[in-house]
Amino acid sequence: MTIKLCFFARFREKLAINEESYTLESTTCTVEQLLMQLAARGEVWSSLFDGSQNVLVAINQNMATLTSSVSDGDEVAFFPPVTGG
Amino acid sequence: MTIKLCFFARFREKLAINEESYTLESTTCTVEQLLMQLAARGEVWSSLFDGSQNVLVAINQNMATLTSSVSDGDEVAFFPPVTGG
Amino acid sequence: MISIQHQDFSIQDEISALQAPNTGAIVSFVGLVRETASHGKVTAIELEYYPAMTQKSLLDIVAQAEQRWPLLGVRVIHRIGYLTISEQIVLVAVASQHRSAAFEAAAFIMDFLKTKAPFWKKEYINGEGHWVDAKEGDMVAVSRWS
Amino acid sequence: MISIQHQDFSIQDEISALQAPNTGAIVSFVGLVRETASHGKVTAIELEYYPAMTQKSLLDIVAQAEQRWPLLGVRVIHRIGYLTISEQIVLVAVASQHRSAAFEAAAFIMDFLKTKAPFWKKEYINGEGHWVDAKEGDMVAVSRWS
Repeated sequence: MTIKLCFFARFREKLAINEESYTLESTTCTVEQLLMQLAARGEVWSSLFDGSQNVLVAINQNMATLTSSVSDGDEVAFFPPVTGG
Repeated sequence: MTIKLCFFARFREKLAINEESYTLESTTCTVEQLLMQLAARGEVWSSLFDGSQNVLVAINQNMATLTSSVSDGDEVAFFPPVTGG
Repeated sequence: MISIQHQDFSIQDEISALQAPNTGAIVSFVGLVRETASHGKVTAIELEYYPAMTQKSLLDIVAQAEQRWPLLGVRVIHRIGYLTISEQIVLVAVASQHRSAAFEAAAFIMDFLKTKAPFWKKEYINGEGHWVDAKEGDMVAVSRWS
Repeated sequence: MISIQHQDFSIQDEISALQAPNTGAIVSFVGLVRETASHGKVTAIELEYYPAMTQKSLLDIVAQAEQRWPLLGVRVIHRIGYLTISEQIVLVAVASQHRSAAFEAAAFIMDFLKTKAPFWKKEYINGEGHWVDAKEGDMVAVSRWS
């Protein structure tokens, strides 16, 4: 399946990327599995997604949890805790 | 002693008076005694000050209670519960 | 800091005047003349006050708020006289570094103003004036701060 | 009801737009760019957001407030981009018949906005940008509504 990944704020800056198209072999996966795959890219990816940082995840613009499942065509966004207002 | 009486809102209207100079024989009295004297004037005075109505009293622009004492030269105001804002 | 006046006010001007480099939050309350009363459709109100006492009473309310919360500025404007539907009656605006102090202090000032400041409201319904009765709920609201 | 925009706003215009014959109370919150940060003097901020999600998230926050309180109108404006000291960042204005609903709903919306709406703030100190860390206190504030 192919999904769209989006990164915001500190994450966007550290990864030097705001979005990418991402293809997985499986037809579905959990947010936790996706985070592990991203962390496995190493270096800055590992530092952001190895569980040491507070990462919020939204699937199709709704907040998700580690056990939420990701499907083909989804937009999955990663960002730090919000600080607006 | 001579004091100044002030009346506001519903009281001012019902009594058809907004202030008056009032002379008492005593050199001091309590708010309660003063209310009784005003009620003793009869008719509308009695209906407002006989204790059946909620009357707020201020002495020299500070809220007073039934036991507060009134002295020569004081400004004593009578009014219903406030309804501004 | 406190004004009792006939003329209307601009909320934007009053709030802008409270802006200082350290101000992070400004909470404001505006009270308006409302059409609905318990006994009919209100077309206007008239506000009476006790000139010698009202200013003093509001200063005291604001001083109490300033003792309870770290405030950077407070503005209170209360109009008097004859006002028609949807006109602004009162403004309470409170500035602070953070929002919780501003929210709480503004609610506190309004609760005290509603029960302690000598203003009286007369509502006009079908051209006839009716003095408004004090609300039980306002006494309950003010008691939560003690 | 909800705007996410670069340009500034007039609090008076927004509050006046909420006035209806039954409106008795309008509570507004304005958040401003504040000079003081934990690690220096802020000269400006930059606000990033998630276009596809932020509007949706604010609509959801407002819908929750409307379920909890009898509101007559809600206006939320959040600015984005580069803002300097004392500039207005956010406006939340809530209209209702009585003041308690307006005060509570405005505080509720701000608490949720601060913890759930996807906005991120970068503070400029001596010309260098620092992403702001989320505040523990904001998580505590939002938890009081559950």
